[in-house]
Amino acid sequence: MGLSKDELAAAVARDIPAGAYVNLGIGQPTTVADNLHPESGVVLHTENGMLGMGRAAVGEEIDPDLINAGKIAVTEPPGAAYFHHADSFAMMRGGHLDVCVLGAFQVSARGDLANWHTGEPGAIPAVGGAMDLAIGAKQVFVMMSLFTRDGRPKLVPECGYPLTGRRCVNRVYTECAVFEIEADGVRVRETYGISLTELRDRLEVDLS
Amino acid sequence: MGLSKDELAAAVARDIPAGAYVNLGIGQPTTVADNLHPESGVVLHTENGMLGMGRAAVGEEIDPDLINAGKIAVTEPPGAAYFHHADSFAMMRGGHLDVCVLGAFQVSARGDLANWHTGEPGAIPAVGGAMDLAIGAKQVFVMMSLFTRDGRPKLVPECGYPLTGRRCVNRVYTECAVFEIEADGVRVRETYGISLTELRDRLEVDLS
Amino acid sequence: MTATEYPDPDQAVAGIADGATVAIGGFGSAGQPVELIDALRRSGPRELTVVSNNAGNGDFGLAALLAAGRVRKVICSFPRQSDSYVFDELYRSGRIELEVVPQGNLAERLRAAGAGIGAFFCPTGVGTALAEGKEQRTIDGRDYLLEYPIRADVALIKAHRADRMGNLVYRKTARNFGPVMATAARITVAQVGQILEAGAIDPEAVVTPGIFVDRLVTV
Amino acid sequence: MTATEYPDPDQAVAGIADGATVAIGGFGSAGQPVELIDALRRSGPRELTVVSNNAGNGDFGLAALLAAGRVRKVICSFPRQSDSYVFDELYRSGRIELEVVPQGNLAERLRAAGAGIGAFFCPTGVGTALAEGKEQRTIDGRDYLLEYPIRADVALIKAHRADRMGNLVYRKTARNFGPVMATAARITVAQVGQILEAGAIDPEAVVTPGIFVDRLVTV
Repeated sequence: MGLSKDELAAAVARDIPAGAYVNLGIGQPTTVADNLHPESGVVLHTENGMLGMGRAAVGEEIDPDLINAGKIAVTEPPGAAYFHHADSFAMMRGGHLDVCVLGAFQVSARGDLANWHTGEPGAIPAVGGAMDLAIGAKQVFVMMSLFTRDGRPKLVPECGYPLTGRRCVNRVYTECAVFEIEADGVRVRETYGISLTELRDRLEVDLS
Repeated sequence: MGLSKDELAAAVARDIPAGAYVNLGIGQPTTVADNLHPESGVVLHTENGMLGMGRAAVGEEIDPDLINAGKIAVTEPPGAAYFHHADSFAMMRGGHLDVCVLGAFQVSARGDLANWHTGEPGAIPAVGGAMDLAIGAKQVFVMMSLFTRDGRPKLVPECGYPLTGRRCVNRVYTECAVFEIEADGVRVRETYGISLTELRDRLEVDLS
Repeated sequence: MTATEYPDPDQAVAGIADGATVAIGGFGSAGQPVELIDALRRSGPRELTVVSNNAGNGDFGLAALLAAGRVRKVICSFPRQSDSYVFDELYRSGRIELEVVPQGNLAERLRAAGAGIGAFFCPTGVGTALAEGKEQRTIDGRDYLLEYPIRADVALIKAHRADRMGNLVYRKTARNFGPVMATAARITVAQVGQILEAGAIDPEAVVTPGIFVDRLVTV
Repeated sequence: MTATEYPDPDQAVAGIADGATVAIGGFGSAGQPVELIDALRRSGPRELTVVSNNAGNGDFGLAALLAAGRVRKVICSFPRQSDSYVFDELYRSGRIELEVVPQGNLAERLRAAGAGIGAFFCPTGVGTALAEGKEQRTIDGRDYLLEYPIRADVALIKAHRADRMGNLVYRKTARNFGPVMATAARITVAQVGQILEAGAIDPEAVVTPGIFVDRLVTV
């Protein structure tokens, strides 16, 4: 019961419109790329200065000057474009990306996002492009497990972790369900191997 | 007595340091270019998006896509670079040009510049890049006749025409004299066929 | 969404509504998308606000659009030119509104719109008539005016070549306002000399990435 | 003034004073001007403030500069990486100061410094811990924070090639912060693979015009 990580990536990929410009965050969101069909014409943005980013590079393709935001070597398909960091973030912050897919520690019922900092005293703060991504894209999709390892929900009434952005998440993909964050509350779009009643039992968020 | 227009252009050109980045305003300042020796390595900026601008184009060199700020066809010498308008004005406004040479209706003793608008009721206002040029360059040189056709001075205690920029002019080149606008007043650097006493008689500005 | 190719300028400019704000590229004639402007004139929307560096030359392109009575207001830096007689006549007879913006502010305000900047403090125009009504602030000892973004509903621009991804390169100083206007508009229409296969433009030399281009037409 | 060519990195970085703010290009290792950083470390200035996206990888380049105790403060977006052990150790032991800046703000604040912008309203970080102490304003219904320029005394960057005019081109995603840092510094030092004759770089493809480059060195 519930979706595997691969199935979750495929579910996100299915919802990305043909021809969309998309930024996939570091970590799990990166796996969405493997589920995008080339004929969909989806164009990937990487905030370190490239549009039309290709797949992970292998063997002799690896070029230390050609990496993604996670510092993984990638390839350059035909039709790519390079630009500097200010232009890249202007592109993002100016609202030109259609979709951005991010991981999260927590998402609130209002669409607040917490994904940059655990807030623990010893942790070294590092925000990278997370706050820019959160507020920039036309639609922000979050991809996460619905519960922590010790069973606490990550879709919450109020985020306990430090925020990355306020009211910025449009949709949350989890192994149990897809949630739409709407102006008047959270709507469950689909469930996977769990009933709505059971979801309501396990979350402290009103669901419709 | 006094400098001819050609001599004035040559006087300005002599004061432009070797290797400087320079913007020459529309009209009379353009003639400074003809007095710059190629070996000086002075690089011309035109605000419509080019560094390393060449001389006026002639005959078959004329290309409607290659013009200067005065919309005159120019040439592209080796080592030129093109950029868009926001980058071009960022370059100017960010203080990267060493010298800008502008024409003027009036300059005040404090270095205020009036060169964009006569303020007459019928006149159609048109500012172009004048206000950006006035505040951007490290040094702003003005090149003008010292008197209007009816004999009124153009170096004045206070500008009567609408301002282009406040306290932005560093030096004024005229057919009669070169004036340095300094923090504590106007200093006459050179005179041409006129005595300092005579200049003091004809101007209402304190001169040292 | 990736750029769509249109068979002719008329179809490429279809759907521009009355009252729209239209950014039009070009510095004088260089980079002016004449065929798109002509198509816009034929397609008939009225009460347009035009954002462009100049207000038309001679009686073609932008000047012809003004002459056809389609433009309510022009936002530009330099309307008055030796051959701007169409604009001059409309302005003097009170039939067109004019907002004069310093050229650098025009470019930077368009960039701000494209870059998600809400407003910015800029040194141009402090102490001049164009500062009237603007918020002024001293930062680190220098005076600045607060300037706001200029957003356009549509941008009409001219580039040299495109590829099928919508990536654009320009030609010499005809580049001018095209790249910033492309970022500032909801819909950017680019007329180009040629549309090439993806990969035919060097990724290092792309000036406007395809993300900023919605409609492409070869003229 | 046009760029000067230097025979080696040590001479290219000469004269950087104690306490200087040094912008260092690169995103991780891509575009990091390792030879210039090594020369800076050998030349000995102390109490530096480093502006860079990261805080060093492994024990080379920026990490080695930190390890040598030359840096008082790092302004960056992402110090913590899998191999940022030099920084981590300095930070945890309180021997280095850290200012975390969202990556887009880092880029835009450097650009603002280069473009003469006094400050700008930006949507990033509203409602977060990084908004603390910042001026907030609602413009057209959206909330923004006021961000100030980051000016550098010196920028150390890496480009692919230069021409003798100082025009630069970069290579793939190694471009990253180089072009904006070049505009934000009083003195920009660029290490390049090759310095070509004027005219050898296509004027349409220049990324950093020579006006932003003061010193050039081939490594």
